[in-house]
Amino acid sequence: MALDKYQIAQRISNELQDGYYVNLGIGIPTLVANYIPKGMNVVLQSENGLLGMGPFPFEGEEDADLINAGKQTITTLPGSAFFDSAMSFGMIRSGKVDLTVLGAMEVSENGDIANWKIPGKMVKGMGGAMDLVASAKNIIVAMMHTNPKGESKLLPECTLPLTGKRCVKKIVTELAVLELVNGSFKLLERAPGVSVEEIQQKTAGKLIVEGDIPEMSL
Amino acid sequence: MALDKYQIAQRISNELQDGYYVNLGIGIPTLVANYIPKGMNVVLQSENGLLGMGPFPFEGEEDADLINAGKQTITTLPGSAFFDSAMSFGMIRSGKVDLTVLGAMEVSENGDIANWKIPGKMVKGMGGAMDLVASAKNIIVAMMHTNPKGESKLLPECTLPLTGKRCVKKIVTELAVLELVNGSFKLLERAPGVSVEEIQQKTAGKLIVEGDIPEMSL
Amino acid sequence: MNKIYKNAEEAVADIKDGSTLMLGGFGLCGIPENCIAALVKKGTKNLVCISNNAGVDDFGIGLMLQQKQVKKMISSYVGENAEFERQLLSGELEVELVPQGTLATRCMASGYGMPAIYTPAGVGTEVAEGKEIRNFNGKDYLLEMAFDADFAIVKAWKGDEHGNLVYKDTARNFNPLMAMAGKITIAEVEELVPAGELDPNNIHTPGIYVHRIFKGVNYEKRIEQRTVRKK
Amino acid sequence: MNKIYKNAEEAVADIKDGSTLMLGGFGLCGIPENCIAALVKKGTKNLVCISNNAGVDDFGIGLMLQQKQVKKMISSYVGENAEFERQLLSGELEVELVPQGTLATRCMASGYGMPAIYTPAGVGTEVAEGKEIRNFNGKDYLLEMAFDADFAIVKAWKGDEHGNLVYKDTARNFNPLMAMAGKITIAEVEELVPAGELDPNNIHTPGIYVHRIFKGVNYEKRIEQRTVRKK
Repeated sequence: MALDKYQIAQRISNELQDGYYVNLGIGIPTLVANYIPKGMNVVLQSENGLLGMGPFPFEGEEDADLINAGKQTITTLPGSAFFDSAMSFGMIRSGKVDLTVLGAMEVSENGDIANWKIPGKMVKGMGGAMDLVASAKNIIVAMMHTNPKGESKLLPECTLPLTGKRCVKKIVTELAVLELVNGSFKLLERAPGVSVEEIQQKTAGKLIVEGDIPEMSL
Repeated sequence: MALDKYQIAQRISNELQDGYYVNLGIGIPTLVANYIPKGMNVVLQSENGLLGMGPFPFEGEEDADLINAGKQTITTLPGSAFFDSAMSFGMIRSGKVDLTVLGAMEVSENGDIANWKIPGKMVKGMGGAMDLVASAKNIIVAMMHTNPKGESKLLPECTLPLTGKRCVKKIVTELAVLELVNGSFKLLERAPGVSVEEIQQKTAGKLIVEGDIPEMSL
Repeated sequence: MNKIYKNAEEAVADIKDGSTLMLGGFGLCGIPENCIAALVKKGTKNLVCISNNAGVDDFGIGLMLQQKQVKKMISSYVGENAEFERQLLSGELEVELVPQGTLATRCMASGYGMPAIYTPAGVGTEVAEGKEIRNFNGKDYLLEMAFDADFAIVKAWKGDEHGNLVYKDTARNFNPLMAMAGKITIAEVEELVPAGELDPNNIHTPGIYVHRIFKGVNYEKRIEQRTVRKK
Repeated sequence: MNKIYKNAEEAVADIKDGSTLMLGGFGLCGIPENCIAALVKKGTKNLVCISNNAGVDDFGIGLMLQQKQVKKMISSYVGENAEFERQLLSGELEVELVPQGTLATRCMASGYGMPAIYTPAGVGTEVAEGKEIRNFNGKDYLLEMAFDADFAIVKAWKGDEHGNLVYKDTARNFNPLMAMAGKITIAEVEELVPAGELDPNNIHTPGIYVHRIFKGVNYEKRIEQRTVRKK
C-alpha cells in the first residue's frame, strides 16, 4: 500500500543520525520533526534565523517574534541560537547543515530539481530553496511519485524551470525510496505491498532495479 | 616654532565634527583623543572590535580582555559596542568611519602613502593600515615633516613600498597643515612662527602656496 | 550627534518619490510597522522596495501596495497577497525575485564594503541569466552585486541613543543586514534606552550603522500562521 | 552528539604534523592558551598557522615558535618576538602578510560558503602582486580567496554543550570568524554551561560551527601593553 504523508516523513526520519543539523522544508518535510528517534540529538535549522527549533507553542503562548521559515509560530529548545539571515544561509552555503529535506514538483534522473515555478501561473518566488539546493551536502526530496494528473514526477529531464542542478541525492515518495546514481533513479526500497512494476510504470526517467527490492521498514 | 607631538594632535582635533566616528592609529594619532572638544560627541573605533573606546583604566582595573588596536588596556563608555574583526573592517570598508588619522613614513604629492615596510629591515606587517587607507573617506596623516636624517617625507613619489594609493586627504606635521589637491601639497596653515620658506625647503614634492598662509590656531 | 527622532513621521519625512528602500522583516515578523504606516500616510510613490516578502493584503508592505506606492519589489517570496498579484499581472508592479540567501548576503556585502559576492544559489537556473558564472575549486558560482538603498528601514527590539540595536528572536532576520546597507538607516524600536543600558557584548547592530532611531508605538505584530499545540 | 572534550590534550590529540590551523586572538587577547600549551606538549610540527599575530617570545604562538613547530605564519602583524625574527631571517620560518581586514574577511568567507571576496585593501601595493584586480563602480578591488583550515582553534568566554559560544569584550576579534572556517573547530571556554543557560539572542557563534568544546584552565591572560591612569 502506498504511504501516506506521515509515513513518508517517518521513512525519511530513518535517514537521520545523531548530531545532525537538519533543514526541513514546508509540507511533508516539516512532518519529519515528529519522527526523530527518542534519544537522538538532531538540531533543526530554520533558515529565517534559528538553530534548535522546538515544537509549536502551547495555546496562548504564541510569540509573533518567534516563527519558522513557514511563518508558523514555534518555540525554542535549550541550546537554541538566533542569528541573522546572512549567517543562516552562510551556514547552509558552507555545508554545515548535514541534511536538507524538501518537496519538489519534478526531479530529473541526473538530480535536477524543479520546485518553484510553473509557467503561466502566478510565481511566488524561490524563497530559500535555490540557496538550499545549491549548497546542501545531502538533499532528500519528499514528494508524491506522480502529479495530480497521474504523470510521473521522476523524469528524464525536468520540464519546469529549475531550482537547482544535479543536487538531489535521494527521493522518498509514497511508493519508493530511490537514490540518484549515475544519471538514474536507483530503486532502493518499495512501500509495503507496492510492486516494482507499479514503480517502474510511474517512473518516467531511467530506473535501475537491481536484485530483490526490499520493502521499507517503518 | 615647530609643534610638538601633542600640538600636532591638538591641531588635528580641529578637524573633528560632532557625530564623527573616528579611527586613530598608533602614535601621535592616538593623542588626538585627548583633545576632543568638550560637549562634542566623537566615537572612537578600535579596529580590533570596539566602538566607543574610553580612556585607560584606573590602576588595578585593567582587563586583559579589553584592549585597543595598539594592544593597550582601555575602557568602554556608555553606548559602546563590541563586534568581530570582519564587521570592524566591514564598517571601515563601507565608509561608515568618518575620519581616519594615521602616521606615515612617506606621502607623495598624489596622496600615496607608505607606512609599513622598509626594505632591508624586519617587516612586521601592515596590520589594518592597508584596509584603512583603501577605504577611509577622509584620511589625515599625522607625521614629522622630515625623517631623522632631515630628508623630506613629502615627496614627488614614495620611495618605500606603498600602503595605499591616492588616499591621503590632509597632512598635519610639526610645521604645517597641507591638503592634497591636484597632485600637489597645498599649504593651508603654518605652525606659529614657522616661515613658508622653511616649509618649502622641507617639502620635496610639489608645494602650492597661494596668498597669505595663516598660522594655525591651537 | 542627535540620532533620536520623535516618531515615524519625522523619521521618514525626507523620503522622496522614487527612492529605493530596504525594509526589514521576514513575513510579518520584525517588520517596521510604524514606518510603513507613516509612508502610507505620507503617500510617497514609485518606491523600489527591497524586502524578503511583500506583506499580506492589509498588513505590512501590503498596505503600501494598496495605495499603489510601490513601483518595484525585490524579494525572495511574494504573493500572500491578492492585490500584489493583481498589480503584477496588470503590469502596474514590477517584481525581481532573488534567492533568499543571495538577498541577505547582497545586503550584508554592502554594509561590509564588498561590491559583489559569489554564491552558488541559482547556478543552472533562470536566476543565472545574464550573470557571470565563475568556477572556484570545481564548483560554479554566480557573481551577485551588493545592494544599495537610499534608506534602510528596520525594526529592533531595543535601541539606545547611539543607535545600537538589539533584536528579539527570529524578528532579527534581515534587519541587521539592511541596517548596514542603507545610505540612511532608520530604526524603530520597541524600547529606546539611554546609552549604557545595553550590554556592549550583545549589540546586534552597532550604532555606527544607524542614523535615526525612534520609539515605535502600537505594535500589532500580526501572526501569519498561528500554530499551537494543546496543553 | 557529544561535543564535550575533557581538556585541551584530548581536543587536539588528532592534529597531525603539517596541518593548517587557525588560531583566534588579537595580540595576546582572546588566544586559546590551553590548546597552544597542549600543542607545545604534543610537539606537532610543520604547522601552517593563520593568526592575526604570532604572540610574544614566551607566550601565545611564541611558545610554538620556540619549539620550531611552525612552518608558516599567515598574519597581519608579527614580530613582537625575537625568536620569530631569528627564524624568519634564517629562512626557517615562512611568513605571508595579509591586511588585517582581508584576513578577517577571508576567514568569514569560508564560514559563509563564499569562495572569494573582493576588497580594496592592498590595491596598488605589493599585496596585489599576482592577484586579480577588478573595477566595480569606478573603484579597484582585489580578489582574495577564502581561507580554509584543518582545525580552527578558538577561545570563548562561555560555551554550552551544543557548542554555542559567547566572547567577552575585545577578546572576540578573530575568534568567531575562525570558528566558522575550520573543517574541525575546537573551542576552549572559561565557563562551560548546560544547554539553555546562554541567552539564544546573544550567541556569537552558533554551535553548528563548533565540533569540540572544553573548559580551559589556568588562564594567564597576559597583558601586552598595560596602560593605566591614576585614580
